[in-house]
Amino acid sequence: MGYHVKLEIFEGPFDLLLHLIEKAEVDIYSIPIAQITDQYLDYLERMKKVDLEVTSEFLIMAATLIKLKSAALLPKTEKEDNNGLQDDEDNALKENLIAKLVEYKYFKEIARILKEKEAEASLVYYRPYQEIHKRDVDLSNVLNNITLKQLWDSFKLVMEKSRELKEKEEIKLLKEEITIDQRMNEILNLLIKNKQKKVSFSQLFSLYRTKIQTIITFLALLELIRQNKVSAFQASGFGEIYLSLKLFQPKEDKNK
Amino acid sequence: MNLREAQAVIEALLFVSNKPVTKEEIMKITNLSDKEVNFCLQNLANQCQAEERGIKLVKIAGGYQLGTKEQYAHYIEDFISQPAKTSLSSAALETLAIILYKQPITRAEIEEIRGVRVEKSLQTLLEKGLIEEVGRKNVIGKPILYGTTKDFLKYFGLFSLDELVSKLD
Amino acid sequence: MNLREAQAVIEALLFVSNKPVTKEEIMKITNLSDKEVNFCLQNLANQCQAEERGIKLVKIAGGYQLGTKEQYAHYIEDFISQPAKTSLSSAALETLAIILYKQPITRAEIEEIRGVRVEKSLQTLLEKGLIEEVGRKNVIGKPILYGTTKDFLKYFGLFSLDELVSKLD
Repeated sequence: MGYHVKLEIFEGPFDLLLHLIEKAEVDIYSIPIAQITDQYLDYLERMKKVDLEVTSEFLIMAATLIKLKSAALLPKTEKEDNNGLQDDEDNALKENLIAKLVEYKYFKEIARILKEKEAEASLVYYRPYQEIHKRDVDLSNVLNNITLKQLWDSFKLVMEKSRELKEKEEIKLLKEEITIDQRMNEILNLLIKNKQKKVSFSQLFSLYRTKIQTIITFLALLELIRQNKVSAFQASGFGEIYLSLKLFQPKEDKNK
Repeated sequence: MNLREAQAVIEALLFVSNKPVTKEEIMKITNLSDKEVNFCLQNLANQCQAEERGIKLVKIAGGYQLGTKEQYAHYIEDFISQPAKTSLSSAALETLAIILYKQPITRAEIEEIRGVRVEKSLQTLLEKGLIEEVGRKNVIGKPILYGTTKDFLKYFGLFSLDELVSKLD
Repeated sequence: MNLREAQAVIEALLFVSNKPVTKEEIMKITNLSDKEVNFCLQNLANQCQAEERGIKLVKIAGGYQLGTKEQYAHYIEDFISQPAKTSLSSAALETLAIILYKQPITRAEIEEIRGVRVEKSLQTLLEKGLIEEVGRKNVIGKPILYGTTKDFLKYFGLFSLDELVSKLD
């Protein structure tokens, strides 16, 4: 199996999804959800391995795909128990996703044409700006209605925006500190430290407030379950779900 | 003024301008008819096609401008010791494509289509003068509406938007 | 490259330059001999003499430059004295506001504040005579410092920058 160190950069979740669909040579309208979801998650995993930023948008799409995939995997009878309500919702979700993909594909094509035009146009050079134009410049024409007050207001606004921009960047850095791998370790540690090696689903998620934190935690949990390290148990329908440690492997062993 | 002289005046006007000149401007300055200007422009364009000419007549952004032929771009880049012009990122191009066809459009609406945040792209496009604020949408929060500028056509070497639409079909 | 193409390259180079280009510069860019460059320049000059050409080759200040023919000067004066109606984009206005209140300031410093590249805005403001280069900052790379022009202050009835603060109160 080839290991690609250099990954193609995608312009967002739709871009990546579109690429997977094209690679699978299927029609947008009949996406094999299960297959595409696995490939999508696999790609995110590889992005993390080469230290590419997996932004929240990619994770939100991952959550959507996982929802669609799990809905598709549920036995038909269970779905019918809810008078087909859940089924309708999932269908709407899928249709909405497809409609967005179709629209996105259209604009991607226009962007491609623009890129060609840009390349052609960039080869033509025009006459440079010359002093001759400045000689007769009447500033009242350029500054027709602008007052000093407006310039001052604009200055204050721009400095304010600049401050906000910098603050936002700081917050963003904080958000990106946690990867799915790290969160997986955190969950394992939480379970190990717990006397009963057990924690409730709601307890776990109460630790995380933001959308992105919740998504990362959920993805980390799914991965732990897949790796057979954690199991989920529900005593009764709609009852609390408990997560328990299934297999305890010291870190040293895992890496050998 | 005979038509040969008229053509000379037009060449001189286009030569001193660093932006496209419209047919109307040419007619106003030269006192020539629409038909005469067309004839001169056509002649000028034909003569520029000769192998020994390095410039050509470009129909761009609703007007006419003289520009250098594509095949000599690298000599010019050497000469003005300037690296080849930087191109827009795919992210910025996608954002621009959406604004072009959906204008006027808000940031949130663009983000809905692209599935990612577009703040950075919008800043780049605004700074490059390819888009501008065209108003506010009459919904809660009064978000800014964006549209493309006249420089948009210039940047992509287009005469009008119709040209782009026809390329798509 | 044949001599006809060589002539085309020379025309393109002269076209994009706003100052005289020396024969040595042409030889360096085109890899042509002195004799070949002379031949091309002579040919270019001859062809410009045709009645339908509005530009000519001028030998000036130790180099060569393209310029418009004298007899069409009044058309060009008419043309360039037409006021440009273009108003400032909000991007340019923001850059202007920063320069006004933070001058002298370098491009990098403005970009730090605005979070985007401001090349285009600076170019516009320079072209419109609102700002100018006022010196170089004494740091690595000696970047250009920008400030507002005298005309700009005069437009707002100011004699010096110190008055700017008092006008605010």
